[in-house]
Amino acid sequence: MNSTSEFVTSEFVTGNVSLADVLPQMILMPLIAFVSGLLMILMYRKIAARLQRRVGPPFFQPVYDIVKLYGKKTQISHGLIHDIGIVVAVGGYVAAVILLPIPGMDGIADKGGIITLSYVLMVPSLGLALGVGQCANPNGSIGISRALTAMLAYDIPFIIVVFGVATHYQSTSLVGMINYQQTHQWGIFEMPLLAAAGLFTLQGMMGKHPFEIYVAPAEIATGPMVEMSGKYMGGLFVMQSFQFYVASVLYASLFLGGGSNWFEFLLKIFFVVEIPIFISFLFPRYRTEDMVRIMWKWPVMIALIGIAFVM
Amino acid sequence: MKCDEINAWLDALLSEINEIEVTRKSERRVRVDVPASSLPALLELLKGKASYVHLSAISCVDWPDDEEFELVYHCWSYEAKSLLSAHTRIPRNSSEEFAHYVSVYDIYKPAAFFERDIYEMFGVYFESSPYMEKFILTEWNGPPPMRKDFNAEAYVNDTFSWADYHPQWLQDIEEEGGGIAIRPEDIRL
Amino acid sequence: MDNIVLLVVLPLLAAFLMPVVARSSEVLARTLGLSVLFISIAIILNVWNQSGQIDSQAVSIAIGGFLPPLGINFYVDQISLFFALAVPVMVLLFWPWNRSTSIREYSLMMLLTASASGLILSGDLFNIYVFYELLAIASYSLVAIQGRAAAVAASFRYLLMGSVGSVMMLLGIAIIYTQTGTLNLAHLSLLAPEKLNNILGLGSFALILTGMGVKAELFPVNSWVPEVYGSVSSNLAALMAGLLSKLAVIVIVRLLILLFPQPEALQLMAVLGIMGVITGELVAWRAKDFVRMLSFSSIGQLGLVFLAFSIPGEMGMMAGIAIVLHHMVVKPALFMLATGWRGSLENLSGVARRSPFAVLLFIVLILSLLGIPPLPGFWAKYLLMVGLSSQDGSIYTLGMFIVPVAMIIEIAYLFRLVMIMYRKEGDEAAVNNPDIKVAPQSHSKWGLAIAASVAAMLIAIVLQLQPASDKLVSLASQLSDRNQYISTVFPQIHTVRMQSIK
Amino acid sequence: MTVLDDLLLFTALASVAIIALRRFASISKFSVVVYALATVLLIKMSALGYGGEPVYSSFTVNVLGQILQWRFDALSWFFALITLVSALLAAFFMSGAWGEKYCKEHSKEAYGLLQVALILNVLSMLVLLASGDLLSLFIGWELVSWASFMMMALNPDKLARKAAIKYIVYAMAGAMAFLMAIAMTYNMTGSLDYVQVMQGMAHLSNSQIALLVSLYVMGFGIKMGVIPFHLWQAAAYAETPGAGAVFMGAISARMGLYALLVVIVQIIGLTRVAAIEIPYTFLDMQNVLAWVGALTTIIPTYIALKQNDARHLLAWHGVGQGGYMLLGVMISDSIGTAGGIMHVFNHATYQAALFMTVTAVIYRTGTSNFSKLGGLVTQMPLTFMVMVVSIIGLAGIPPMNGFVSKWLIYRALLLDGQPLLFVAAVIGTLGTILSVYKLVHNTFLGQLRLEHQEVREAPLSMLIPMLGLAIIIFATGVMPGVVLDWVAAAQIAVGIAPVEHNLGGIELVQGGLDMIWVTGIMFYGFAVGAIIFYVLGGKSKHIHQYDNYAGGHFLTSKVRYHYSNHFYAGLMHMIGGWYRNVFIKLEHALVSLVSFMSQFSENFYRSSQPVMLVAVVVVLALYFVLGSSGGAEVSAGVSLGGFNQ
Amino acid sequence: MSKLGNIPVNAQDGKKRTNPLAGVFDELVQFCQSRSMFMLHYCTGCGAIELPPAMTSRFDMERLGIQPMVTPRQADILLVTGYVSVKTLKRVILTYEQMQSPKYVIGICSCTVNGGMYWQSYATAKVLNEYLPVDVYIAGCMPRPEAVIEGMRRLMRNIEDGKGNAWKDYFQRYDYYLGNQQHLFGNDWQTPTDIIGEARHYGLESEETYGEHTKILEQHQQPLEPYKMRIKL
Repeated sequence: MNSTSEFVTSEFVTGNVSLADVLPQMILMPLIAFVSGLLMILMYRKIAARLQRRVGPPFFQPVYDIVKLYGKKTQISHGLIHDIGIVVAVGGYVAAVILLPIPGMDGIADKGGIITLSYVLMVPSLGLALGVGQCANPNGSIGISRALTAMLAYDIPFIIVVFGVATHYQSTSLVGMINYQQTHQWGIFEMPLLAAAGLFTLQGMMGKHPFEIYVAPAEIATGPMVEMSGKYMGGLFVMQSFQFYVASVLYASLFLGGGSNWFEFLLKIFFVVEIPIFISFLFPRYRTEDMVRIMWKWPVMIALIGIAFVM
Repeated sequence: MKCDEINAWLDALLSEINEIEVTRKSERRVRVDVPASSLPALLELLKGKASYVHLSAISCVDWPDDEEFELVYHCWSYEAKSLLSAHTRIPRNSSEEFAHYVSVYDIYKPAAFFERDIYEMFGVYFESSPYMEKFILTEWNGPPPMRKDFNAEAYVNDTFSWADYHPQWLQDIEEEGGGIAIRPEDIRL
Repeated sequence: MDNIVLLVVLPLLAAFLMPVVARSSEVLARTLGLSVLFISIAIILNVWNQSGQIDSQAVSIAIGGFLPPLGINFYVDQISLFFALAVPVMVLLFWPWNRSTSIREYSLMMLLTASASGLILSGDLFNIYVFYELLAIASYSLVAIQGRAAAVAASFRYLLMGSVGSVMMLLGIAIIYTQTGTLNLAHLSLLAPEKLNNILGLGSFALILTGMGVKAELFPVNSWVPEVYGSVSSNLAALMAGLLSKLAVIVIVRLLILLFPQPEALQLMAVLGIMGVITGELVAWRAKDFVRMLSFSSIGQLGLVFLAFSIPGEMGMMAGIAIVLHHMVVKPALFMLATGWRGSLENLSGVARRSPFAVLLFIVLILSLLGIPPLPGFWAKYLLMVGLSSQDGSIYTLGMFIVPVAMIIEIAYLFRLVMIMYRKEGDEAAVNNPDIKVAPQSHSKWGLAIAASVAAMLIAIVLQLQPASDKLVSLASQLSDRNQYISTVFPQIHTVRMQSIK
Repeated sequence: MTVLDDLLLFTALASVAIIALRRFASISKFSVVVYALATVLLIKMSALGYGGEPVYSSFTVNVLGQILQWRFDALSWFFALITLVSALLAAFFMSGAWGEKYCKEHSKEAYGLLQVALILNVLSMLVLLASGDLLSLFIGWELVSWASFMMMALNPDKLARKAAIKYIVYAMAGAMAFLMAIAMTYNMTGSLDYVQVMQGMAHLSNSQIALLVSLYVMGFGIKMGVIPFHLWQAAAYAETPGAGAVFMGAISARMGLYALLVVIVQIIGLTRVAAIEIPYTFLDMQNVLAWVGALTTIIPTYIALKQNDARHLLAWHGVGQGGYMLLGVMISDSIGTAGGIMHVFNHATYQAALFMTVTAVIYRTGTSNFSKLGGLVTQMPLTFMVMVVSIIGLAGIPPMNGFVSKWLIYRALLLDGQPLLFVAAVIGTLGTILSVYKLVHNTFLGQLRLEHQEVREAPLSMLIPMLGLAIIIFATGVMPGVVLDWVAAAQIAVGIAPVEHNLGGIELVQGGLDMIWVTGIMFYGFAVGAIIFYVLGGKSKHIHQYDNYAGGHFLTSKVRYHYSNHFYAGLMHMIGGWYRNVFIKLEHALVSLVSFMSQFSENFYRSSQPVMLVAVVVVLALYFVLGSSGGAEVSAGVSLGGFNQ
Repeated sequence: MSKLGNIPVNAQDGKKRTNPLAGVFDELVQFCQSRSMFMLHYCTGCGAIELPPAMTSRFDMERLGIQPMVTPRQADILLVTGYVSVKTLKRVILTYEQMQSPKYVIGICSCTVNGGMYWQSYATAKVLNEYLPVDVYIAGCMPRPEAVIEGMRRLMRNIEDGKGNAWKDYFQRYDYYLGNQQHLFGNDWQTPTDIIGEARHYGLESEETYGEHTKILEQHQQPLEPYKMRIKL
């Protein structure tokens, strides 16, 4: 245990959070997340286009898409659960970003910690899964069954990484971890193996190539999204932007010391999200079982070795 | 057994049967003309004794002048590597709705597919074929369309309507700033 | 008190008189046996009432006034009195009421009664042998008299094993006699620490154990059991499994306590007991027939008894007595239930719908047999386990693991049977089974009544656990008290000895 | 007369009354009243739940030198509360329409027997929980086993009968291990009274403790269904008649945990357990037990994933969740044990609710087979809602109560520095998420079958307990402090430092949990999501399920457009080969061994030359005798040999 | 005889917006609609082969905000790329009906205009806009990717100008389209989509929505009422 003496405590932990403090953050944090997420999606599409020697979409393309989808005149619903699924999928991420500290705003990060966060992150998936289930489309169900399998695949290395990090900092509080890194050293330097494994799982978490078998447009008609039209699809686009944001901020908070100011913070999260994007367009798609196999082999191995160094 | 031996044997076999006419077009192509009544027997023989186990296709030719359909059974032997086409002619039965013939489904299972197709396209009803119902032309209610006496043009004119020809199309486009970069007469083929 | 001798004399007389009387009056002969039994019971109850002190102090009765060691004596303590009471009671309960029963069978039953009472009361090795032989002859004949071919064959096998056993026993007694020159138990007991505490003594114990073991369903000499029980009437099987085997056990235990102080003797018994438990239960697991299953289960239980008695100290004695008493009541009750349920187990498919009460009784009885708390069987098993675990020897440790395994096997086969009994109507297994030949019959009211009263007794004991356990403690302490035996038979020696110790 | 006397006496009398009245129609209402009154009596002892002094029964039995006594402490009270409330809800559940249907399908007698089985289960569990010494614990233990057996045996189907037999054999094995352990404890410590045993334990050597712990854990583990004794439980619970399964699934197997807490944690003490090193490994006994718990979470959960019947899936989860409890308890710090004990409560709530929903589905559709269900959400929305709430609890996702207990366990594992156990626990959770989605999808979501178009919502008598449980699941998820109060009291009762908690959860310097905030934020998020969805988006139209994308195919009622078969195909390609039925094969091997030995023994009894056998045995016995005497007095041996010839 | 460009769109949206901001908002939405078009290319014929070059690096449709989607639910444009046999037409119609409005149809290749080289075929539908409201035809056999993109841009301009309203015509003159469809497919023709119900739900119906053909439809139609989530105890 190399950091027992430097026991992470946070002044936020014991302090009581009052609603008045949190309220503006509750509005601002999702907004920031949404805007950054849109930019990340733009970046994703731009990088894709450039890698394929294309021009790529205009700057506001993600906005156009979302506005168009919400502006659809007709849209179909397969029932209440279909609607609620989308609400939960978006709402779960809204809740999750409030649990993620960003410069100057901690939200309620110290009320949950990283374990809670990783489980809150499952809420949108579950909500979406329920919604897709009611669409009564087997393509959707197959997609969800693959998505849940994918979650099983990448969550195991992810959770090992989380364990390693939490053990290293002797804390589950993200605020505490960030403070520690800012005063000492970034996690990526103290735990390079865990950081590498974390990057690997990040790839799976973002649900892009090469781990996007569960949307597989040509085979199962985009899986979970098969029956999504108009605002339903729009909700998923919003959710995707949150997804990018959460994954990158989480990684930045665990290994790159969060951000002491906004510039640094944004630089880090865009940098983090860039790596998986590049990787995703350089590789073809894995089948489900191959994804499980690769996720349970390499990142798990790396992370376990990493833990052995940390313990 | 070698190809030659099979061929020799086949020739010997066929020469013993009356009423058929064997034409060996090449080493691997045999044409057999057979009366409609003995075709199933021939196929049975071919499959059972002469290694022609694969029915590749059944084709149908309409001979309206002769008032006949010609059915061609293409049988393939993997051992002799040779294709035998058995030709037979059946009456066209123009006065009635269908022509009739027997199915060879019990000899070659794939025949069901071809027979169903021919039934739909030519209106030849195969007795005891398992699936004599609509196949590809699920929306079709007219006469069998591949018969030569079916006038497709008249049917189309009768059924569909046409869009107006728009003679000014090039001018319209040019008005909008477009046009033809290379005129048709400049195209070198 | 002295009229306790009548317990032996009266049935013996009746046994010989009955055929004679029957020539003049059959009715008289039939009632004669019964009345003798009633008289016996009355005598014992009378004795029990008169001498309340028997709980603490046993009594020795010299026959014909000749004092031991020269004369022969009856030794009456709680346990022997209890068994002496049990003999006529159980004979009465399992009396062959049938009108067609021949008078010879009654006569043999009386012989059985006499010899059984004698066996339990005798304070003399030779008498024990004599009564044992009588008992054996009575039971061979009773088995054979059942008439069926299978019974005759079984009886012959029984006879073979029994006679070999008798020879062994006689041999053992002869060795003892050559070593000590006496056959009085109390006297032997006095001499035993010097004269019998050697290899010859041990050898004689082994021989006597094998000999008596034939009756007590001891492991190697019990292969007659399933056939005999399977071929005789349930009544007789109940009597033999319930009573006779226990008598033999008690006699062995008494000899063990008085004559053979060697630990090897106990170990020998423990080994044979374990073998009995495990083989009995294992074979019962495969049994396809209800009575056979009960017979093998009985072998297993007797194995438990021997294992329990082989534990030195009072704990083992308590455990042994508890199991003996428990099995003595439960097994006959089960055999009574078996009257209606002969034949293949598949016969019993769905029997619970026809006779729910009998099946309920069956379940209560087997639950107690398995040792499910708070039924009495549990306490017996609990004592056994505590006793086993208190010993260091590897054989006891082995026993401690074998007993649970045996219980698990036992529960498997018994409840498999229960499930068969509760099978639904129209179950494919029941319909298409070729094994089913005979439909189960209904039980006799008498048999059901016995089973019901036994079940009621078990439950009553549960409700009166405290007094029951006290009684058990006193029984055990009296049975295991060598000095009391000696001092009862030879009051003067005891005092002398006590003085010398002081 | 203490309150405990009242409770036990009342329950006993009630059982007698229910047995007597079982054929009457009003029995169902009567039993509800009985459980309600019993619960009231229990609540009269509620001081126990907040650290009150144990309540003793004035009734004792002195048998064979043992004093059997009965008492309630905080732990017993906690378990008894779960028991009685589960029983109350189960009784309510079966009192109405379900009971009538059961009467119709089976018989009035069968329904009465179900009621009898339920009250006997409750009575025996109360007796078990009230036990004040090891012997009375054992008595209660066996009573519970047999009461459970009665409940299971009520289903006359072949599968159910088989499961029941299997159960009772396993239970007997457990009981026998327990009995052996008790016997040894008695001989080692000279008593069976908790306090005296506890004192006596201090003088025992590590190897003795190891033996005792192994035996006790085997005994209790069989009841809990921990690896490798997990085979009996799922089938047995799943095949129990609906309402019975509700009760059994909720609490029955937890009696094992209770006994384990009392004996291993309270009496022997985990520090003693941890002091036992397993040779040739780095593990100590406590680690081994924790690993048993972890494996129990994983293996049954993934077996559940493969089930194709809702009841079996749930029952396998019941086994798996037991592993969490064992794991939590075996972490041995205050947070971990709190998680383990709290999980008992949480598990009882959602497992009961889940079994109720599945029973309701069976009640309406007649099946729980996944390939015959689907799309019921429009027909049974409230049942669906209850199921969703419960599966969120089961999967351990906020804001339901299952999350809190699992969080405590994870947190303790983190603090304890047990990465592999932690990963094992998470693997279990992920497997749970996968299989609960399969459960909810294949019953309620997807395409509605033609034959289920007239299916209606579950009747009120079944809905009320379901909804009540859903509320409990949510409320205790948001305010875990309510339960943690009782848990802390129970921890004190077994001699562990109580967990420090507040209404919303745990406050820890190194990262705590406040469920009130977390839930608040989640609902805030949902509100934002709802605003985005309903306000910004336009009008939508609800369409028929056949208006669905099928690559241009025209869907009709003849086309089954639903995915429920081979659900996690991709995953199964990967891990399918790992299901090797090792334990089933092991079980079969054991049975074969017994069968072989049985045949072997049978040969002995079939021997046609018994006399020769006797002779041989006598010779062997004499050899034994001579051998054990050290070969002295050879001449005597020879002479005996001569006799024998 | 139908005439493209002559589609009589009778009514604009039912209600006129009075709020000037709302007008701005509508224009914003229209702008976004024109800049973000998800297309579903129904690869019926040879024209499909021209789309990959139009999408990939040579011509890059994505810079115009056009990207492919795989299900009709998500798509805005239905590309019919070639001849449509009668059997295929059924599926094309179903797919069109499953798309969500505003939705647009582009007929690519001459075959969709007037039968093209299959003009004589008994099994090919000739004029696509008799069965579906086509926004833009791109003639040619086959049209080059430039032409395809030009057609797309035309559609974008139309949408931006608020002229791309052919989808409303389908609701408003449903009877006409249905009549043509029934002429080909027979009187028992129906899709699982409930166009009339949709038109009612969104206020898109007009007098011509109903007619003799819809009456025939109602006679044959399976009920398309969705299962309502309801609590029936």
